[in-house]
Amino acid sequence: MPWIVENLWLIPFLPFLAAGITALFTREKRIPAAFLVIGAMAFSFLLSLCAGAHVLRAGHGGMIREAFNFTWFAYGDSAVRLGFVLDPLSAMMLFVVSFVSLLIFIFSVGYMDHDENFTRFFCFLSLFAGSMLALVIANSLLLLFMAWELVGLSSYLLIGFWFHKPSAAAAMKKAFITTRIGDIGFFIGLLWFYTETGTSLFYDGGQGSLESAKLGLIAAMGGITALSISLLIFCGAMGKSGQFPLHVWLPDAMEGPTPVSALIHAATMVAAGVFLVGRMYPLFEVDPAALRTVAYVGAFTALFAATIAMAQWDIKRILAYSTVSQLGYMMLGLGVGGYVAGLFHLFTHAFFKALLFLGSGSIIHACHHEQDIRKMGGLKDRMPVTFVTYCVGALALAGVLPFAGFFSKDEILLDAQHFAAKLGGAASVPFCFGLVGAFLTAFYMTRQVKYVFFGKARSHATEHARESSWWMLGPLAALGFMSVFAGFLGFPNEVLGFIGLNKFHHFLAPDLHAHAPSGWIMLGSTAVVLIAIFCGWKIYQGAALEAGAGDPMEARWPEVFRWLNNKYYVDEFYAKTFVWFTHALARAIHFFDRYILNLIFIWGSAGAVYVLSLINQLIDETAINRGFDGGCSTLRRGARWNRWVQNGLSQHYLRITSASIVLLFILALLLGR
Amino acid sequence: MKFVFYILATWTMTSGLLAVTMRNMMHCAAALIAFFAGIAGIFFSLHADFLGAVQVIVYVGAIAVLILFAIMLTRNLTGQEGVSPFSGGAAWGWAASLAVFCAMYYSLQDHPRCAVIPEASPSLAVDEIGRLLMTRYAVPFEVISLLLTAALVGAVVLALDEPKNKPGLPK
Amino acid sequence: MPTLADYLTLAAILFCIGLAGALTRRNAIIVLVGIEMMLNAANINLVAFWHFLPPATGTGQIFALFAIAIAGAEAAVGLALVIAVYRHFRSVSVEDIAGLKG
Amino acid sequence: MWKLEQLHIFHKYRVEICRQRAQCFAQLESPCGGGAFMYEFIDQFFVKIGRRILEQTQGWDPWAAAAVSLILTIVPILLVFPTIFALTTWAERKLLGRIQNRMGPNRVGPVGLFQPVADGIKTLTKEDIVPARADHFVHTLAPILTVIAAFLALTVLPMGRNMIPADLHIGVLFFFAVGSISEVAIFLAGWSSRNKYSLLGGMRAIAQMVSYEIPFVLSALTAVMIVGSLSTVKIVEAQTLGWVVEDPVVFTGFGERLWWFLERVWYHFGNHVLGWHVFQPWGFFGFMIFFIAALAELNRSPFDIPEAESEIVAGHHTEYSGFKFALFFMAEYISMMAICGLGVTLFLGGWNGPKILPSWGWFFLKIFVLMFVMIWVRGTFPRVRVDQLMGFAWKLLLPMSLLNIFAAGAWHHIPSRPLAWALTAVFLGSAYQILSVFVAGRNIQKRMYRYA
Repeated sequence: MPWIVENLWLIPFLPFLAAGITALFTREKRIPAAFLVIGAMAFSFLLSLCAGAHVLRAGHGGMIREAFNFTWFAYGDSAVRLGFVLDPLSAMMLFVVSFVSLLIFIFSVGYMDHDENFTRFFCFLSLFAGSMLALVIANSLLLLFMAWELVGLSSYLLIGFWFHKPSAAAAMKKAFITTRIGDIGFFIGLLWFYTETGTSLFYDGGQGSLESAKLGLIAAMGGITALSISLLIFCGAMGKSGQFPLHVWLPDAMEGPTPVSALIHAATMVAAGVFLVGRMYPLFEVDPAALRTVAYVGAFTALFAATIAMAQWDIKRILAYSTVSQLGYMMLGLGVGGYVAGLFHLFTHAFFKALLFLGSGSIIHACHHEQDIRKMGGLKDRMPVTFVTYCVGALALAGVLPFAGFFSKDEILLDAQHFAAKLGGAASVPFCFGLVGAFLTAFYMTRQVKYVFFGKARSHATEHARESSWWMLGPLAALGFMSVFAGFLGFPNEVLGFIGLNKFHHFLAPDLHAHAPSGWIMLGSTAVVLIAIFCGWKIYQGAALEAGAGDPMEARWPEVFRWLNNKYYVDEFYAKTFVWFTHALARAIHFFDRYILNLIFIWGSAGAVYVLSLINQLIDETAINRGFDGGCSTLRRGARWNRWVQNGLSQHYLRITSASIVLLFILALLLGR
Repeated sequence: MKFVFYILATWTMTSGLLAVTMRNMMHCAAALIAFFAGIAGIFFSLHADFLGAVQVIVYVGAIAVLILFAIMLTRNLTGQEGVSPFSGGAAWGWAASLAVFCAMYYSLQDHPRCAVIPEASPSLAVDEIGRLLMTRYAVPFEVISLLLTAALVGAVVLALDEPKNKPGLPK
Repeated sequence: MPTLADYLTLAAILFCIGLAGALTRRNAIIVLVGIEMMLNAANINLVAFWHFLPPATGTGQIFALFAIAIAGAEAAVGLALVIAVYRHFRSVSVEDIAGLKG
Repeated sequence: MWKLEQLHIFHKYRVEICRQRAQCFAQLESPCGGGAFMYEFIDQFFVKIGRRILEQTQGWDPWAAAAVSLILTIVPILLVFPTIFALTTWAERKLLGRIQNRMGPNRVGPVGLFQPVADGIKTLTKEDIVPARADHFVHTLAPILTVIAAFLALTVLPMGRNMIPADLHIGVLFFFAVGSISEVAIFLAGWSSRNKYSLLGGMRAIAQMVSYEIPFVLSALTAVMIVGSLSTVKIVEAQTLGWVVEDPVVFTGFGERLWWFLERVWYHFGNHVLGWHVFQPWGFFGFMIFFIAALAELNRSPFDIPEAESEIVAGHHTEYSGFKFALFFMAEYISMMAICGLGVTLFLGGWNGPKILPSWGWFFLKIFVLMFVMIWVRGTFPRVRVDQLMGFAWKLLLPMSLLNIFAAGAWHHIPSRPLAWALTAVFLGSAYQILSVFVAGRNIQKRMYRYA
């Protein structure tokens, strides 16, 4: 077994170790903490590159999948087995997670410069990176679930990093509870899956739960077993990846520091749901209904979140809804059978969304934590580097031709179109939703860029904004580079011979057939995007960018805008139904406990004890006390006679002891002779 | 060698007698230190070097200092004027100790094993002592360490200040 | 060469001096001093037996070592007691500490 | 065929030449040139003189021979160390003067070099004042005891190769045993003066010395544990490494010869320097604890509260004058040298060092360096408070020295040296980090310095 597979555990272990050590640091140890965490991450990144290189080298003409399994502990005949797997999927995720994490760690040095809890922040970040990397390489249901919960925990900690803000505290709780709802389903699904397959390992030399032997068992069972397990697991993915109806936590999670939003709530952790579906793809393929559900949920989320994003004012919230929408795209891609397309979108999205978030972080940092885009404006001259990189990110997100987003989105649309063509009828919904979503994405990104960078500065803070430090710009540039060029990895066949070869496809799934690219879809999506950008450009300029001016859309369709701005009142709906119901139940239980249980048990038992004690007192006073007094006085009379021996002088005792020893000695002599 | 022994014997006996008979407590303590040093010398003369060094460290370095401290803290250096430093019935004490000595001397006199002179004087290296403590005498060693810990805690608790509101306390 | 009897006699004399101190002095600290002296005398015995009587396995020395440790503990606790008593009775005379009531 | 044979013979010849040359170099051992004999002569000069004199006593009465041997041991110590003491007092005053931006003694002799002589004459001729209500006997006894203790401590220090007054197999223990006598002496001095300042000083000294004795001894214990012997000579010898240079078979050219020479220099350096215990994590921490505790044991600044002039005049020697005071003064410096010597012996390789200096030269050089640091510390650090002093000893030094013992044990049991080095270093470093947080807490703030 190659070295890198056996030592794959080092990749998550290093950040964990760094987190552990950093946790012991005092607040003043800022520089050592940053060095330690970034250093550990850099090593993890190098190891991830090694892993990637190993997969690349071994992967010619076939896919490599190597697992390193071991027994954690055994009880009786069964054992809990854990393991790590190195395959193209985990190698790709390792690269993305460690690369983006590394850059964002570096960015954080600049961004969190003035925060007094700098070391705590890095400790949490490192904890997150470790658990995410562990999640990616897990080859066991149990390990996957542990890492899954750990990323949830670190996300919770980081959202509430500024827990003195009530909104942050609320957001952290919301995120935790909402994802927990999904995780319950996930957990039940895991247990069910374990029961059916009898192994916790995914890949175990033919005996793993995701390998054909065991999947064949499940498929042979028939009924809804496979579908149920898949959908239960998908619940977890929905929670983590913010799919409708569990998307509500993700926009609120933007209360955390911006690097956290970029790392966890845009690039990596929220993609864990997509990754999960990708990892479980063989299971989902057993029953087509499961994948179809994924596709519809994804398609709906993609469109739904994109509409909300059009009417938001907070720079980070726009990006958050955009993230939800893009995650929907990935789910859509996976659901319509585009395994590679969905994951490729995950890959490119990680770069440009991290770039956008970091760019917004740079802007927010420069504008003294102002997040309302109505109060920004005209930043393109004051922050040129940020502007350029931000535009690159926005174009990539919108899907304009040479940028990364174009290729991945196009591939998803292509797969959706094939899906529609194959099934017909309602199956064309994903494709249509995807196309409309693409339009809306390009539109709201144009709106945001115009609001932020063009026009005049609309607040005092913005007027004095200055370009950020190189700690922050460096990662922006690196991510910008990736946003431009990462897409070429998925350059479709036959368009340009020399780049040729859909590299990414061959890497991830060489044995899977790729659909031939369709020029019509490329042209169509490009046209849609360009029209959207043009519309956005036209609508948001001139008077619309003046200080105090409302959104032109609001003026035109106030009712619609209000619905969108209030996110379709989903939160309010939840508050009126689920939350209200929970409260009512709690109140009822409280009443029962307090007034009914107390009355019966507490007062009843207290009365019984009181009566018993009265009886006891009677016996005590009459019978026992008198007898004791009599005995004591007898003793006292006897003791008077013994007092002369014990006069209390210690030397007196000692002398008696010495004399006794001599007497005993003499006695022994007399008797012994 | 006899010469060294007699010097040490005279030294320890004299200092010991002074330590228990002198009126001034501080002089008693000084004599006691001399006594301890003499005992260490006896250990050295018996080729128990390690024990001699331990004797100096523990008795001179620790116990003597403790006694000095106790004398200082009780501030009763010479006793009350005109009151004997010996307690009532001290004569009985002298008599008892003399009787004990007579008994002991009688028993060791003419004992056949007392006249043995070893061919080679034994010696015990320090690492051998350590090995014995960790193997054969491991349990007593642990018990002693427990005892010392208990004594430490006990001494601290005993010497702690009593609550201030009790009568008869120094202000 | 001094013989075992010499050392034992010396130890007996020192023991009795210590005993006399413990039996006759009024001051509790000197009583403790006497006890320490007795322990030392006993240690001489142990080491002397180790030195003169084969086999020299080290038992005598180690026993003496334990005795020293115990003496240390005893001195610490004893002197702490003396100080506590002094604080209570304003006296360290053993004759004043005859009653249990304080 | 013949050619091969010829080559073979030629090769044998070359090998022989190189072997001879290598032997010659190996004999030198000192990489800086100079004859090995010369070095040996200087290094063992005093040892040989002593041996010569002892050879003369063969056939004498054994008591007389023993007396000569004793004198040979005692007299050099009584000559050398008081001389160094005199020079040290001068150097300390000079150095403190430089630190405090003044000249220091500069009147008697060149650069004030004879100042100690003048001081000596002055103290000898001064009146010996004894307070009226003092305990005369104890008052006289105390300074004598301290001086005896200080000189006794010197007897177990190996001051050079084969140069040690008494090679006891319990050397380190003996040192501590003797050191504990001086505590009693100081206490007696403080008590017998019948002066509240003296008494306070004595009490403070005892409390401080008892507290710091524990980390002091425990830190020294690590070296004893690793070497497995209480003998100071063995401890010093254990700090020489046994690296051996493999002599090359054939010298092919100047470059190789140079490389070989450099390698020899490096091996020589490694053998005599890198083996010092201070270059190992437990040794480093042990030495640090040892040195800090030594400062406290010696009642030197910043732990000089027993003699704090601004509070209790001069502590236990407030009521001493004239010759008795000089005795105290001398005892203080002699025990300073002794403790530095023990630190050098235990951690700094004793007399080990590259052979550019004789072994005794290295020993005394290291002692001087340590004493210089002590003087430097005195010139720069302010005095600590009593509670700080006690807290430091019990909360930081004691746990640190216990952990250090643990680390030394781990060092002994981990088979791989680099791994042991890394593990113990990380362990001790993080332990120090955590402990220092617990001791200092959040109270440490960055100090603001304002310069005039």
